[in-house]
Amino acid sequence: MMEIGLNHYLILSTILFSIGLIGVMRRKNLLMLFFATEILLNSVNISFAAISHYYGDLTGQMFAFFVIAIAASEVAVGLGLLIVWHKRHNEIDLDLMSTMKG
Amino acid sequence: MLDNILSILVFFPAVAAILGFAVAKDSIRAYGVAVAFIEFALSLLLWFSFDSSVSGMQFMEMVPLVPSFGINYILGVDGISLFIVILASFFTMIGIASLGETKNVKNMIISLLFLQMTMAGVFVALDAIVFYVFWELSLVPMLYIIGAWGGPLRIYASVKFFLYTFTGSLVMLVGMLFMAYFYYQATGTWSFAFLEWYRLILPETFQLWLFGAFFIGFAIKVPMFPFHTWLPYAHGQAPTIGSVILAAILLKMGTYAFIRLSLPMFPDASVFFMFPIAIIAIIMIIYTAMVAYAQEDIKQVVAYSSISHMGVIILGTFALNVEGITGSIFLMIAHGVVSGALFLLVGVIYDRRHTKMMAEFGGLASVMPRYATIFGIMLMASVGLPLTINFVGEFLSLLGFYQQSHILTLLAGIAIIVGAIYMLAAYKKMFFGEVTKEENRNLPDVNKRELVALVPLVLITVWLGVYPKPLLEPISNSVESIVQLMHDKSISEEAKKRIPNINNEITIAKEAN
Amino acid sequence: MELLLYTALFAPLVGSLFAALFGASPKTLLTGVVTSLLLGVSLVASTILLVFVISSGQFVHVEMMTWITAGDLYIPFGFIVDQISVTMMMVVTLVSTVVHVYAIGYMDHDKGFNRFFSWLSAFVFSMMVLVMSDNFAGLFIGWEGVGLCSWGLIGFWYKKESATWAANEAFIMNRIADLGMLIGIFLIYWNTGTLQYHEAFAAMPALETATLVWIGIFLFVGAMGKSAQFPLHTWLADAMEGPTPVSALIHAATMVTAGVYLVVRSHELYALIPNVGLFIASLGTFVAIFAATMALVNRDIKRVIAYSTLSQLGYMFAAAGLGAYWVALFHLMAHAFFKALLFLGAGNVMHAMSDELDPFKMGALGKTMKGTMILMTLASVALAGIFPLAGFFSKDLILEVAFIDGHYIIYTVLLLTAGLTAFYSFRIIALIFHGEDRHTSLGFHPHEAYKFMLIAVTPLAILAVIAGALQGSYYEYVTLLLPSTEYHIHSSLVYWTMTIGTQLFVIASIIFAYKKYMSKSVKVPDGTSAMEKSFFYKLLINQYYIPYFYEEYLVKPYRELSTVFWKQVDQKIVDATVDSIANVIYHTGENTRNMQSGNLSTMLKWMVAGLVALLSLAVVFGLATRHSDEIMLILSGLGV
Amino acid sequence: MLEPVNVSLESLNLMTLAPMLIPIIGALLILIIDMVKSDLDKTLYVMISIIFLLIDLGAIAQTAGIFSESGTMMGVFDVMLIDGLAILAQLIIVGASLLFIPLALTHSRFHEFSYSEFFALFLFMLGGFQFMVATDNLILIFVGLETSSLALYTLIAMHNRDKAFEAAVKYFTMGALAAGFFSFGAMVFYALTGSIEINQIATVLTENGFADMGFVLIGTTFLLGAIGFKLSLVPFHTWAPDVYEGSSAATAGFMSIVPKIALFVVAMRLFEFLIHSGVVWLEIILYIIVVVTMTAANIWALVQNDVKRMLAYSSISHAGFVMAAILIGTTQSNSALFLYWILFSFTNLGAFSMLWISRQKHLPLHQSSDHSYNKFAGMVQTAPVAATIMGLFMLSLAGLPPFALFWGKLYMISSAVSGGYTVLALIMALNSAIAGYYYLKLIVFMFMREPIINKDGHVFVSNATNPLKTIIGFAAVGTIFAIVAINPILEFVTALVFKSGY
Repeated sequence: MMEIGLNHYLILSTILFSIGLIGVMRRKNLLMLFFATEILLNSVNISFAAISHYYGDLTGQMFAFFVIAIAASEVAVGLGLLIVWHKRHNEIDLDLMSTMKG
Repeated sequence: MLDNILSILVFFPAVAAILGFAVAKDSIRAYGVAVAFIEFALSLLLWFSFDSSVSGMQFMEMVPLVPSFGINYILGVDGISLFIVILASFFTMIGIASLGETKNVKNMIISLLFLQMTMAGVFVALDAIVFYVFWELSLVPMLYIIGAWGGPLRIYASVKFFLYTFTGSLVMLVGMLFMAYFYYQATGTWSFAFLEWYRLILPETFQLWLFGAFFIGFAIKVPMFPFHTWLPYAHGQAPTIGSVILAAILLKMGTYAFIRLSLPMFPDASVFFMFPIAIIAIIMIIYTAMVAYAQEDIKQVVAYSSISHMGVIILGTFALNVEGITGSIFLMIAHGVVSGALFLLVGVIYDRRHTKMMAEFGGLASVMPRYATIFGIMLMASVGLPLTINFVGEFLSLLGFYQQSHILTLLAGIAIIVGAIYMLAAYKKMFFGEVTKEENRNLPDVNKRELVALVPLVLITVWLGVYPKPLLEPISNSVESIVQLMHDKSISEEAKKRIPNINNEITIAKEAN
Repeated sequence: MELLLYTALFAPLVGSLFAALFGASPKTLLTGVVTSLLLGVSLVASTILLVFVISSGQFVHVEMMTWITAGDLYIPFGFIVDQISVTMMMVVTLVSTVVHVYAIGYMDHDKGFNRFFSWLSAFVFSMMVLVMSDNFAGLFIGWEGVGLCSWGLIGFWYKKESATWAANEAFIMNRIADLGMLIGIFLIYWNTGTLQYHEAFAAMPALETATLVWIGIFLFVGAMGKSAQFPLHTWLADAMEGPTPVSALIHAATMVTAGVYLVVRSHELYALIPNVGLFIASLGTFVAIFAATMALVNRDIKRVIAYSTLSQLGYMFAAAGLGAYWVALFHLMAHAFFKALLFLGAGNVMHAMSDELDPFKMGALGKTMKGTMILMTLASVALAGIFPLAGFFSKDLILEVAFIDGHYIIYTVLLLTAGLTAFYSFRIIALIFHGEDRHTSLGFHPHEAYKFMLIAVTPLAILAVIAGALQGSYYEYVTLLLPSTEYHIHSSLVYWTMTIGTQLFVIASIIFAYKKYMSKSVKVPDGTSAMEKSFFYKLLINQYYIPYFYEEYLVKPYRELSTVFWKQVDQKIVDATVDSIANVIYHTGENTRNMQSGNLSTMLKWMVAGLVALLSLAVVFGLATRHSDEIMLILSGLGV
Repeated sequence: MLEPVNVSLESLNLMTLAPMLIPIIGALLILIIDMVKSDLDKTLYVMISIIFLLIDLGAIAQTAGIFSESGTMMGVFDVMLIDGLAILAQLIIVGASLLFIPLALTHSRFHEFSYSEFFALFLFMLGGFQFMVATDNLILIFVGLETSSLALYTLIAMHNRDKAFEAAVKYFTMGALAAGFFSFGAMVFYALTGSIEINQIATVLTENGFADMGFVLIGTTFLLGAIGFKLSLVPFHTWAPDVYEGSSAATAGFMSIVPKIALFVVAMRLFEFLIHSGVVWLEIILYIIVVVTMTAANIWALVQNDVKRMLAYSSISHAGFVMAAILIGTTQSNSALFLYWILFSFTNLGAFSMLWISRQKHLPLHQSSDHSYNKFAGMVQTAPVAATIMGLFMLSLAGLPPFALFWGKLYMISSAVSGGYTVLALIMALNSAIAGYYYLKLIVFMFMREPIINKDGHVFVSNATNPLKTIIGFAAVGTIFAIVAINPILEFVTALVFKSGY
């Protein structure tokens, strides 16, 4: 039974990050898009936690905490915007959101 | 007063222009004339208090602007710039005086006054940045004048004029910054002052590059072939006054800059590029003269003829000897007077017939004899007949370059033939023959206001043609010092050979006597 | 003396300016009178100067003021009156005074009366400057000045297309020559360091021959233009479009001889380069016969006289080229008198025939215009060179010169030309004044010119007769300045045979001309007669097709090339390139602006794409580090 | 048995914290006031914010004083870092905000300003920016960045128009992505060095001589992505035009200045050491990005038909232009950056305010967008003064001497020249030439065309009130007479930059 080392965590977080990226690119639904960004941020948290454990100092975890906090507030703002948008257009499809271009 | 007469000369029109906003529309013309006249008087005062025997700068002023970056407000005038400054103020004056009926004349006059400031500034600035400031600033009023009062294509023409010259001068700016940087490396202090830069001796390769950078800026301004195509549009579209100022003064900025910057700063490069540039100049002379011959619009004829004459000026400049450079400077003034007058004359007929097509005219000599006479005189001046102002310049320029190359001068000399061809052809088309068009039958001859503008020009044309000494002397003095500087600075053997050494010539002469 | 000099010089200018004041206003006799009087003054002044120069043998030299100074170049307005210039001054002032007075009558009914006199006096002034200047630059002033005035006077009737065309042609052709002259001047300056005659010529012997040859050639090119030597001769015939007095003054007596004057003036130069001299002589000889042949058939009085002028100029150059400068000058003077006379006579005829110029349409005018007939015949005799008239002394002298110097070809050709000259001169005399009356049928009612016009020209007539007698004394004083080469044929036998032979030959051709053209059979040619069909006739009447050649192969191509340059090169190439640069930039914008689709997910994709791109670049760099040094090389090129 | 933690206040060195706290306190105060008594007039809030900004300015001046004596100083457990850059950046931030806030006092009432939250958020945002610039701790930078961004999104949204919301959403989403990049980048560096303080990172990396370059590059890439997004460098710029167009002209003007300077400082702190310690890759990348950003943005600006959008692209290109300073990375270039930005803030704020005062509350039917070029056609005839001033700002932006921005360009290009980046210098110069065209386009419309839409000039000043006029006048004067201020500014800036070792 193999030992789970730092690299595994890092790889995991990288994979998650890529998933997040793909989500960000593919999703047409605004809500889903926000989820994808959350994945991005949290994937980073994993590695932060892992690394800080590896180095044995708390800075990384502090960073992780801050990231969480920020993610939360982002969601708040994001959802706020989303709701207003939905109120006005009652749809949250990205492709319909392109009045400005060029 | 005299200590900073130059500043007054530069900023008086600007201040007057700002005050001009308050002047009522119907009396703005008088105001403009008054201001321009005072300006002209000031420039004359400058001339009278100018010491012709001194070759160096006079009435120097110096105010630090950005000492930490070596930018200072330095003004000064010598024989080279003096007369162009006077010419500028003179043309602004008669330009405003002869201004015909124009819509919102107020804006026109105000922008003319601002233009006057920039023109005066360019020619008296002795700091690269100050020079550049005025150089660029001069574009704005011109842009407005062409764009707002011009012909059908005015916007295209004005924007082309602006962007073309703007691009060129930006390259020049980079060149200036390099120059300043080299100076910084050499001395450890930043400086943009011309007189400081003169002392800097650069290795030849640097000279070549910098010369190139400056060349682009100047060549577009002059304009030299093949950068000349903005000019016909600008002239073709601009209102009379615009063309007059453009041809008389703005084009001279380029050639003046060659003499003020390129030559003394890069003597070796100047020698290196002498023949290429001479060839360009010859192309300008012959090619544009032929193009002028093909024109159907009299204004275009004059426009192209300016390019052709600028070719001679360039040639004289790159003769790199006193005769040639003096000649080219004199020719700048001469060409200013003559082409300015020609554009005014075209304006006269345009005001009457609202067309510039030569085919529309014919037989005007019998309808407007005075007009025909003045036009004839100016035409002969532009053809370079002796005892007219142009001849002195062309003669000296060609004479000067003959020392450098016989065959090229022979080619350039074709100027006097082709020039005659297109000018006489145009004159024939317009003035000779029977009056064909009905509407030409009773055109009024030149009126008082137009005479006010034209007669002085005729007088100057003849006066300076017969007695150019008062101009030639100071010019030649200053030129001698520049040529000497070039000779002393030059590194390469070639340059030493090409650029005459005045001092020892003088000594030789002394020994001879 | 100085005062006299200035009077002689500036009196015409004053006259011209005075007349110019009335330029635009209708005819006032005043202008004519005043200008003529002022010229009279100038004539008197010149005469006094002449006397002074002869008696004292000194020069009058003044320097009025500086003109151009730059660097080492110093050109003053300096004037000199020496044997050469004073001769010219006499010729100029005399002929022009006569012409002025004559013109008062001739231009009587012309609207541009005042303008005419303004131009004419202006011309005299420029001519005076030309001959009196003491340096090449001053010479050039006059040179161009006369060109300008001739432009104004040829094109005097500016409503006539042909006149204005001829004017421009004359001006431009002269400009071509002037370029040569200018180059000559430059050469002189850069080699001798001055443009003053005496200094320059003094310095010349020191220069190597090649330079001198070039100087000589270029100056002569200038001379060719003014004196209408081949191939720049076409303008002279066309210049006949101008009023006849103008032809008499400018295109016979004075301006066209400026070239000869220049060569004579720079004799010290040409003395150093005999080869060039010989070339000049040969060209002169060629032109002499070339022009004479064209005169044979021409059907325009004035053109005939113009061609004869051309051929006489050829004589002068022949003489000058062979180093007989004083002979050239002498012939110049003599020729001025009788040729002007001839022209003025022709002017009378024109008036009488209301500007009809075809002699075939005249005939038997002698009855109505006796005075004119006498004058013109006199002039023609002088021109033909019959003893004892002026032509004999001046022209035969040239023949002798050629003979003595052993240039037998030149001699023969010139001799031949003398015969031709006699023939064509009397051809027109015969056609005009004798034979059948052909004009009344054509509805012409000729009348004699004003008396005072006839009287005015008598001085010329007198001089045409007696000028020859002056030869001896003239030789005396002019050779103080010019090389005094006596021309005496050693054996008197040869001399007499030659002289008499020449005379007989000439007389023979005169008689032939009379016989041919006084006969009843002469009628207005209609292009049917065998002669008119002949090749030579066509060749000659078309002036050897030279004008045609110029028109087809020089003027037209120039015009077309100009248009090409403008439409194709300037607009389609030079300007288009500039605009295309701008357009390329602008269109790149137009085409790529869709990158900004405004769609959020596209934007996000762009961001990620950017990131990925950077990452891949990072990988590339990782690989590139292996070849780091080359990379650095490239970067240093970028200035990084 | 834990020891009692005791920290002496001196060691905290709270002075370093003061400038950020002041606006935050202000924000809280505003919220409280609103709670106590709602629907007060906006003027009150405007004045309160101005007061606090002034105090803030004072505090910064204080720190500046201390800095000039004792040099760079750390504080609050060495999280805060006050050096020249921080001071300069804060000065610009606060100064620009001082000019911006009064723009709320428009003639016609706009939705957003009636909320007190607007001002509160505004002050929070400032606090965020100040945190960003005054630390070299990645966490704090991140926090500052996000605080400010989130506040900014909301401000944009508050403009309360469809386009505004669209803009906010776009900006927000991409911002979230950027945040992801940032944190990931930070993580990588943390993994490499076990520290999240830039100078720590620098020392560690240099000690081990950039052993695992690959990872450094990856980390840099991600950070570059995040910063590039905020600085709107191509290809992370896509949000800029839309957001500028969507948000009110005033906000747009603000966005074009304040956030960017903050990010520039961060970029400077982060990239300088990398470049100087010979990460050639970064140099190349920056070179490319700078050139592309300048040129592409210019080219796109050429083809815009809405002035505001054009200005958006133009400020992108300006950002690219200034980014060159970080690439060059000499003292001269870094001070050029600040000089340029100070002058730019004048001009750009002026330009946007001109748009702002010509903003109609409701879009006329025949008008596609707020500030189409056609709207300005023939302006000189109907509103000459306004037209002249607008033209002035355009010329200044085009870098025409002697107006403000010219001197910035001059010094910047000069720094490129002295830095040995000849080609770059030329590219910069030529780009200004291209830029000339679209600034000229507006001038052409204003001065050379006949009026198309607006026959009466009132439209162009419909929003103008004395405060706005004052600000515009201020900007105009600053633009024209910049030359007199150049020398002091330059000396001040250079001194600070040099003293903080950049």
